[in-house]
Amino acid sequence: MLKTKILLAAVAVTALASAYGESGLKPDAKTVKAVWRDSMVAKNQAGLDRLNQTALEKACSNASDNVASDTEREQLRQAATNSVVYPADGKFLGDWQRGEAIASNGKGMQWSDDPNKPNGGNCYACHQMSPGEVAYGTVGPSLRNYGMRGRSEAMLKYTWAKIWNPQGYRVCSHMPRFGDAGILDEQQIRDVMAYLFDPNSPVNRK
Amino acid sequence: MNRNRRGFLKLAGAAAALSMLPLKVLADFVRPKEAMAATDLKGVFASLGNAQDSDQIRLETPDIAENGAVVPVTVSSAIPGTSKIYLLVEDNPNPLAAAYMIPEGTEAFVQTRVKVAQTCPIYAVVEAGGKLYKTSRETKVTLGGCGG
Amino acid sequence: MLAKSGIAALLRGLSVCSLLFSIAANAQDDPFAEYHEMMGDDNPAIFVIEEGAELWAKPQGPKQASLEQCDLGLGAGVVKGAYAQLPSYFADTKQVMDLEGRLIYCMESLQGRDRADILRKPYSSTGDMGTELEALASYIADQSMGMPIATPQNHPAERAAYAMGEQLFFYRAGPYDFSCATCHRQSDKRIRLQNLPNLTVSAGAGSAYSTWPAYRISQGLVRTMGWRMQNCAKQQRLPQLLPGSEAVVALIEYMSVNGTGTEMAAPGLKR
Amino acid sequence: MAGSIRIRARLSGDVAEVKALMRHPMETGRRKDSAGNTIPAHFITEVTATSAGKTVLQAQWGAAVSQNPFLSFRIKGAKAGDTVQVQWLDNKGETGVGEATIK
Repeated sequence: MLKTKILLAAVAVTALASAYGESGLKPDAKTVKAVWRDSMVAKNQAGLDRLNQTALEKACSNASDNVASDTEREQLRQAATNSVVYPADGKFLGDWQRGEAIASNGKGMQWSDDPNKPNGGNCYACHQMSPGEVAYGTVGPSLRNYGMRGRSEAMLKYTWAKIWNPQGYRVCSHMPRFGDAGILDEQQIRDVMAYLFDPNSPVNRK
Repeated sequence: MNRNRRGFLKLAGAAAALSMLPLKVLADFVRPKEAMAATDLKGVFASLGNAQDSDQIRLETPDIAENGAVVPVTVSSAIPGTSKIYLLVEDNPNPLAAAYMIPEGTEAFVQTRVKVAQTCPIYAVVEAGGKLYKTSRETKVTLGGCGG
Repeated sequence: MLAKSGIAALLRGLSVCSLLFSIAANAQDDPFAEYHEMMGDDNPAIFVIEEGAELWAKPQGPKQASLEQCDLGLGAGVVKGAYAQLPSYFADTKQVMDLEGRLIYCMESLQGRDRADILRKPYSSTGDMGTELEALASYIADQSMGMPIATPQNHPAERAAYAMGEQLFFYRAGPYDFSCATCHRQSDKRIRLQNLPNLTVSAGAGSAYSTWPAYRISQGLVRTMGWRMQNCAKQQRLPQLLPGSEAVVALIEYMSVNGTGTEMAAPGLKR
Repeated sequence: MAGSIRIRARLSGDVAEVKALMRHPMETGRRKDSAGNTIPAHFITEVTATSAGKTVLQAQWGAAVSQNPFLSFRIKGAKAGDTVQVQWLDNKGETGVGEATIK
């Protein structure tokens, strides 16, 4: 299988290069996808179907990091808002200690990860949270003392939706759709919510 | 294609090349030898003997190390007659990582890199005039990269 | 970023006192500045470079030939400066090729070795002591040490590879909706404690590109540019990217052209 | 083994700073390979350095010294042109040796 793929890839290189090379034009999305596909092999849980783009991924694949038209942006935002599944029992908060473990765990869905283990949230890759963790990223905003911003029903719902599908607030957001894409399950999101809101969570420690 | 575990030259083959040096180069100067095998700090000090705190030992380690696999450590001692320097990593499976014998004519200074299993104090223990002195410093071991 | 390091460089030139300031300034940007400072410049990649030089000259494969006649773009057997001018278009394959792809091609054509066999394990796993491709890439990269990145954009296929690389760079896909750009379009950001190079601008692309291959301290291994690409795709939750493939070449083309002019400093020394 | 140790020895005043980098996996015996098998312990246990006919440093190492070990030390009363030899011995009985001239 691997061998066939490599041979095909070698052939594809020449064919595609001549197809778009002389034109001097920006390659279209279909060609770009074909190049990704021909350069990859499915490995463990990461199949080639992962190269299929959602409408949102397609609309946000550009240097401007934005959607071309206001109409499309509004459609995508609405679809994301509609995708959010709130907890049926109205319970937004779980166990902050389990939430901390999820926030610290960067594993999940890579072809090198064990698919039988629960995915992590990898929140620390991008966000500051507990003052005790110095190894935090700065790609996203700091979430230190997040719970001090208030614990109203509206705040809980906002945060839940933000974790479930952040595209409902900012289309082309860089944050994964943790609920919508099935990265974290409902209970895991409750636990991460508790990590953000619980007064005893280190996130809210002075 | 992968040259996993490249073979190192076996002792017999190396003998000719090393004729200038004794093969079993060291007397077991760590006394008692159990210190090397001790599984906690208490065990190491039980073997080496007790050490008193000293501000005459300079121990440099980074405050934060990007991972625990390679932590640079520098030790120098201003204690006259320093003859040995030991490096201990408190939470490692065997805390005593390295022991150095410093002969007359060599500065009481060593620099090396050690594995640190998790955030914990690193100790430098110095032997001078038959007595042991120590100092320690904590190095925070954190994740680098994408956290996966 | 550029401004800061420029000031730091100025200060470095002035006096020992200023040197301390520049270290302090860097320490603010990079929490590991002190750690890296203490690591010094003793890069274990020197052993791998040496192995690569031996492997380059070693007769191998059914044809019992060495790679010494391999054309890396500057003519058969020329290794000096070759890496700083890759990827480039090769008339014999009618393709734009990166170093790793070209090395694999030379193993096939000069030594008569089987491509699938070479690709069975191009990169080391944890605990390995290095692969042939890693050693060769280290040796070739070292032969461009100090030379400015000068990836050509003369042939239409080279320009096409750049255009393709740019589109691949912004292509969002997979369960996490990530593209290369998700992490590498902004300056002064970091993931965990690792600074993220902005590959869309010259300074970021240059500093990143010029330091691969690199000895990865945490892995005790030299990692290549192709491995870096494969691992980024893995972290994007995408399938396994193949060395020397069109996507890898195009992405490397995009990065190296953006980094044009930066002096090569590979193999680097990294976390 | 040729190439298993890289040594640099720089003179500053009458003190030579010696830096040695050794090629060795320094396996702890606690790690597993990708197939889940334990990688056997394999680490340097002893290092000795000599210069101008006498021992200038001896070391006993455990598996906690990092992979591709680095060691630096300083010899007093050194002269340019003197040689420094470093030799290691590991738990499998393998050895490595390297030599440099003080500059």
